Amino acid sequence: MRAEREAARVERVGAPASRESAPGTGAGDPFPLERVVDEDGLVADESRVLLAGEELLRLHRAMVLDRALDERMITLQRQGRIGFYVGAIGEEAAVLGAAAAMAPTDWIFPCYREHGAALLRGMPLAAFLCDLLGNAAAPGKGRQMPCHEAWRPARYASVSSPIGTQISHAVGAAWAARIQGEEMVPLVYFGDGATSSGEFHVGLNFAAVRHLPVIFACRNNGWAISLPTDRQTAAATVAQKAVAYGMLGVRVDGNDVVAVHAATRRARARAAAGGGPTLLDLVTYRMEGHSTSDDPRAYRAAAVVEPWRRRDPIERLRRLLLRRGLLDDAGVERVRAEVAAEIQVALAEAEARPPRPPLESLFEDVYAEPLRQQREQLAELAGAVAADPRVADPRHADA
Amino acid sequence: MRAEREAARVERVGAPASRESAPGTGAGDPFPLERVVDEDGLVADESRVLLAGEELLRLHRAMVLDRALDERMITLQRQGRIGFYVGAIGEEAAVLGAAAAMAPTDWIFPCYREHGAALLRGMPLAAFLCDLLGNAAAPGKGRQMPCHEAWRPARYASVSSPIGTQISHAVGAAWAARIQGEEMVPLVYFGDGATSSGEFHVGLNFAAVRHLPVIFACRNNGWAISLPTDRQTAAATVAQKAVAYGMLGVRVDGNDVVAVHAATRRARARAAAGGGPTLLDLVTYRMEGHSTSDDPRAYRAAAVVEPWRRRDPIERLRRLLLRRGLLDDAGVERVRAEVAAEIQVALAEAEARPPRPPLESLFEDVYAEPLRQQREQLAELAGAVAADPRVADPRHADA
Amino acid sequence: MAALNLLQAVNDALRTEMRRDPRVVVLGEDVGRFGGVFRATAGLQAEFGEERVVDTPLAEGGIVGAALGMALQGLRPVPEIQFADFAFPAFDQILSEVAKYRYRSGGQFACPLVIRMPYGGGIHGGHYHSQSPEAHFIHTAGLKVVVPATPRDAKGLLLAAIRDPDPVVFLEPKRVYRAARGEVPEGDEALPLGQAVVTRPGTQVTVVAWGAMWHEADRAAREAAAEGIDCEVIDLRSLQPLDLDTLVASVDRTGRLVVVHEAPRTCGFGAELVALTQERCFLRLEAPAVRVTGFDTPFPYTLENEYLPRAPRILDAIRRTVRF
Amino acid sequence: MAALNLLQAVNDALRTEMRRDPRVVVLGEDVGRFGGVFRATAGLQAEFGEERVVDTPLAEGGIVGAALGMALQGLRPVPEIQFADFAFPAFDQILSEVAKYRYRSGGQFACPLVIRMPYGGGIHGGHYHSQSPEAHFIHTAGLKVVVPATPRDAKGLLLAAIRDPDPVVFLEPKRVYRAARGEVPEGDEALPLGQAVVTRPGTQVTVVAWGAMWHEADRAAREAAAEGIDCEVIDLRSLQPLDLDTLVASVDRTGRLVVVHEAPRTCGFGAELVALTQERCFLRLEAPAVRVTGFDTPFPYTLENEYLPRAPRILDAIRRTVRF
Ligand SMILES: Cc1ncc(C[n+]2csc(CCOP(=O)(O)OP(=O)(O)O)c2C)c(N)n1
Ligand SMILES: Cc1ncc(C[n+]2csc(CCOP(=O)(O)OP(=O)(O)O)c2C)c(N)n1
Ligand SMILES: [Mg+2]
Ligand SMILES: [Mg+2]
Repeated sequence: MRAEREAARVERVGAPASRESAPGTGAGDPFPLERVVDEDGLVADESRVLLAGEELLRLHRAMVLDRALDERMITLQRQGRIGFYVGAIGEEAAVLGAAAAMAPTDWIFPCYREHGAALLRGMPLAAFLCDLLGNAAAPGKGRQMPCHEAWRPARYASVSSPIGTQISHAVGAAWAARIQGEEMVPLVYFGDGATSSGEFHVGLNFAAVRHLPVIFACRNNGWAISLPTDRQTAAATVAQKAVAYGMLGVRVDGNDVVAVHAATRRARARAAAGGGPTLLDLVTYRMEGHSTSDDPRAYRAAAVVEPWRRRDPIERLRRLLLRRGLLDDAGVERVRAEVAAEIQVALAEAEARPPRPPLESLFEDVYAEPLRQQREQLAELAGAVAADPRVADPRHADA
Repeated sequence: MRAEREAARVERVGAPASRESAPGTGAGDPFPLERVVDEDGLVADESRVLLAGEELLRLHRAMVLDRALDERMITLQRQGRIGFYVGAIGEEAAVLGAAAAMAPTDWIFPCYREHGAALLRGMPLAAFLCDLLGNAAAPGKGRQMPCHEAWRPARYASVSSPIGTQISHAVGAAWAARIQGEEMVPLVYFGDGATSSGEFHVGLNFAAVRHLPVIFACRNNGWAISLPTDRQTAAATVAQKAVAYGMLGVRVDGNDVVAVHAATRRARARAAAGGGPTLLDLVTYRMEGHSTSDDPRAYRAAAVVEPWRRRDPIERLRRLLLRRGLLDDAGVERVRAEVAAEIQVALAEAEARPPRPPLESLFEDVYAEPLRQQREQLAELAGAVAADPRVADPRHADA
Repeated sequence: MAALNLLQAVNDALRTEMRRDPRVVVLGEDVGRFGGVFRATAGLQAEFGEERVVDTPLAEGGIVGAALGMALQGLRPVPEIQFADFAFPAFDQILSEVAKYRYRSGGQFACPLVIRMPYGGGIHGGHYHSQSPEAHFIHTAGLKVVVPATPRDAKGLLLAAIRDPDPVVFLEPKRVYRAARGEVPEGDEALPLGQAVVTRPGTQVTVVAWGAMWHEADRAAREAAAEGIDCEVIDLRSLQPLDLDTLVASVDRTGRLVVVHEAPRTCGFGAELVALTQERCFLRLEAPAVRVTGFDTPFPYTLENEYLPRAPRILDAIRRTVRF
Repeated sequence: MAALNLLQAVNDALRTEMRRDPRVVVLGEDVGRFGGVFRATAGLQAEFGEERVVDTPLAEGGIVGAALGMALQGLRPVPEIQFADFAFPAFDQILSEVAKYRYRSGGQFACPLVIRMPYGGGIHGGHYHSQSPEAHFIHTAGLKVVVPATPRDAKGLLLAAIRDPDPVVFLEPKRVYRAARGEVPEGDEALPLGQAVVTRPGTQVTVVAWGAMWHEADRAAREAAAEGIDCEVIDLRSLQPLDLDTLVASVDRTGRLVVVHEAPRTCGFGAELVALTQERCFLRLEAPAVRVTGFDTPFPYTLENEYLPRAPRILDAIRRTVRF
């Protein structure tokens, strides 16, 4: 029957691919999971490791820092020292493998779990921590929630909460660079949840139809707050969504930093050579709650997370490094200690800054120059504070 | 090289399929163009003609009416008797073949070229014409531009201008019907331009993930005002966009009313049986300007339209009917004459109604009952008209 | 009567109405299994099943658009937008479709539905978890806009909103989701939409507010009383339809008006209230009406308490108005 | 000096600035090969090529989002929204992203860009080709909002908008695209943003308008003069920043205010202007400020001339205000 033939046709591109499954063989599977380093740290095809030892060590350190930072900040949030935190525990390979494959002048358009990439790019840790504290030294001047950093010197764009909005920004930046004759390939991150947004669709379509050099990196971490990916989309893979745009889609083991890096580098080379955009489906897993505001026990059984523990991306890279003799157990410990110290120092530095930006900062940067309203309202607020200091008393907060 | 392998993979699902090309063989082409009746009115596989002679004649008449109506209304617009018109010349098979395959209780969510479907569903022609005139008898009370009709008795939803918004309405209606235990499969129309909208993406994804019975009918007519489809998307077909949702996508010769009908009926049966939604890519062509406001000579060479003249959907059906002896030349003429007379009578009826809805109609239906503002503003307007009749003088319009 | 907080009252209203009316369905991000990020829909999926309490993909436009389609087909959907700040991706559906469907079809179709949104600041949410977009909705004819300040009103007004024939944007002041507690009747009695309530009668100045800011206005009025200034406080509850009679009657008596809202001042609903009262109470006004509002900036993070028009700033405005 | 209509003046400004500044690019639906459905961008693609004058797919959110990305990378994009009514799919990008990018990044990034939109009624466009959404943009801190009424202003203000460091929503009154004709300087001189112009000095009542309604206000003032009423007419030109000084100075002199706009009355910009003047001119006002506006309904088709606040209705309001 014809109807059955058609059903089969969809199956072909949409067969439910388990997110835990071993990498596809490539035969018959249009979007096989690319992997270079297996869970034991073994490499089947050495030619696919494109990173030198030194680079692997640098990535390892960045991932360890990312993890340690997340753990420490979650604690700080519990202690009430910061208001909120959203981390990347378990997703470090996806975040850092992709970022490391880009040129330093390539823009990064982050979602909200990519501060590891900002630090890799050179954002000072203390500056990032000031942003978390929202203090007077915060580069973002304490205007957004924690983890909504921006870092212009590294072309690391401004994190925003609304899901998916950054995607078309990357498309525009690529377009502009082509007009300017600059070789620049933006990397834009987003989650599996974001693939349902209109923004995703619109952005990828623009990029494909203009054949723009953009790398769309989906941190496909299995969850959008409480919604598992299979309730987010009926597509078996995120990679196949590229078909809608006549775009290349590649599915990668997002917990294998070497594979993520290789796929991203390939996509970048292709884009820079005029080959157009790529959608990277980085299959990984959100090990913790969505953020410090979330308690996943309400919707996710602990057991489903278990299998992912042994796929830990940092452990996997460590096994590779140990096997290759690039690092020994003491070295691993040393990295951990260094990173902990780095956080400690930066935290001390950040917490030493005045905790609150000045009143006038409230009215700056709305426009290049404050308009009448901002000037008048600053005066009004200053007057009200003078009349009653409680106007500026943060403790007077609850109803 | 791996990169080449991947490029090939995309080619497989995204090879540029010419919109003028003959139907695919099926081998290797995941989205072959389905056709039943060829341009000479010949049928290769009789088993695929699902329509009885009587139904074919009914569809023929509906298509002839649609065409004659469009032609007449374009003339009326030029004469200044109506303000605007947007028709379906060349797209009658796509519009009517799909509508005819639905059950009478299935909702139709139109775009803006589907008035032929409204009439097929039983909207009186005079009522439609009153809507075009925006007169006192218009079902829409003269509030929207011409061709923005709605017809509740036939579950024909309200046409809206913003592109794509109707798509998720169809999804919601299907969802509701399932909750209510009613077998109802909505048919929603939209253009190739609409496939770029966020609305398209969001709607199809919802339908697929909830496995809802909806038929998404893309009138893929080659143009979105001045933009040809290949600048709208880099995908070779609209059908392949279904892959993104794990949905069935079917590519149909949209100028073959028998094929459109068959594909839609199949999709409906599948949906009603719990098989989920289908995206129909109805490949057709916009023979005229976008609307009476448009002059396609500014962006489209006459020559590109030429090949489509011999693919005229009405001519093709006529050839089939003639071959089958269901109609002869005299019969064809008779249908034309009947239809012309029907339009003439309805037009006279419509033009005999008071040309302007009453003042108070301006303030009705904003809410179920007018609020204070609407009541006060009606009084204010009536007062102003009393003070100066020019307030309600339509001629006092230009600056 | 049970003592509930505002969040529990919302939950109670949804449960009550879903039991009473099988047409009522709830949909949105995380509303099902999880029960909503604020837990407003907690327990509903367990009671009413996965088809009536639906976890949707991440797309607000789709949530509202699907709800509209459901309403056309006869259901009474209650979509949730996780934060009012994320209503913007659904603006085309809300402003172009939901608001205009009845009018544009000549009254053939209607789409009664209630779009619930937690809104407002005071939870350290920064730019995108703090905004008060009511003016956008009020400016759009065809929508009703309701904002409860207390648990009792939250329940009664939400019941009324779901039963209303018109689409309603139901803004829930998340700052007082837990802080506002009070007695809530156990039945299914709705409170009428479009009626403000004078929560504190007074003679010298009328203070108008809604949502979380009503609590601040009330506090400011109590402090003012201690200084000998007698304020009348009005909780509008429904911004569209607006109970203008109550407002005008009050201002005609007091001759002075202070309007409080969290949204930025320029083109906020405060401007409309000032315009309406000067149109209708022109000869009774003894001082310019004063707006105590959020500032014309995006919503900040660290300095959110400076940004919000809390009691001390309202009190300052009350004093200035009385002294004018 | 050449006599141009408003559409030609817009085209002239774009061409002038694209010649002067290679960073300027134009993008939108049908703006390239076709030159725009109103032909505002006619001839630009032929002169500047397909990369600088870009036909985009049908997605307003993508148009604005891409423009933002271009601005970050150093271009000066001028996206076109085909009709202001179709800005809603881009509202998340405009209100959440464009407006807040500078502020939220602590001033690290800016996104200077100009979103051009034909707006307003009077072309028999019904619901979705007639709306005036300026209040939504004015309520959003971070955006500037400019509306020319004449060809000269269209050119001079568009040049200024493109050179401005902040994002500008540039609303073009399509009702007078062709009807408004006048001398337009040939050079590349910009007019400053934020300056209103008193187009007719007068003593008895101030009439404020912008865009197409300025022409109606002017006509009403001329008719009023024939009746012996001396109106001062102000064309605001820039709604954000607002030239409040000019407005206040005028009302302080005349003591009476009539505000005219096409958008629905409730929460329209008229409310803000009334609120601002009563705050600042309280003791000088001799009559309540009156708003002559579109009604609180969706924009109609057949009765659009009844809906629009044309000269006769403005004149009626002027008379009532003067007689108060
Ligand atoms: C437009 C919008 N809607 C809703 C939200 C609330 N929200 C924040 S994160 C999130 C889930 C995102 O999931 P995903 O894209 O998979 O990213 P992840 O958190 O898994 O990295 C939701 C619904 C939002 N921020 N923006
Ligand atoms: C959101 C939105 N943007 C822009 C427009 C203006 N517009 C009207 S029709 C159209 C092209 C639609 O093309 P398509 O979807 O292919 O439908 P067709 O006209 O070819 O049937 C455009 C851009 C609109 N109506 N809505
Ligand atoms: Mg996720
Ligand atoms: Mg088309």
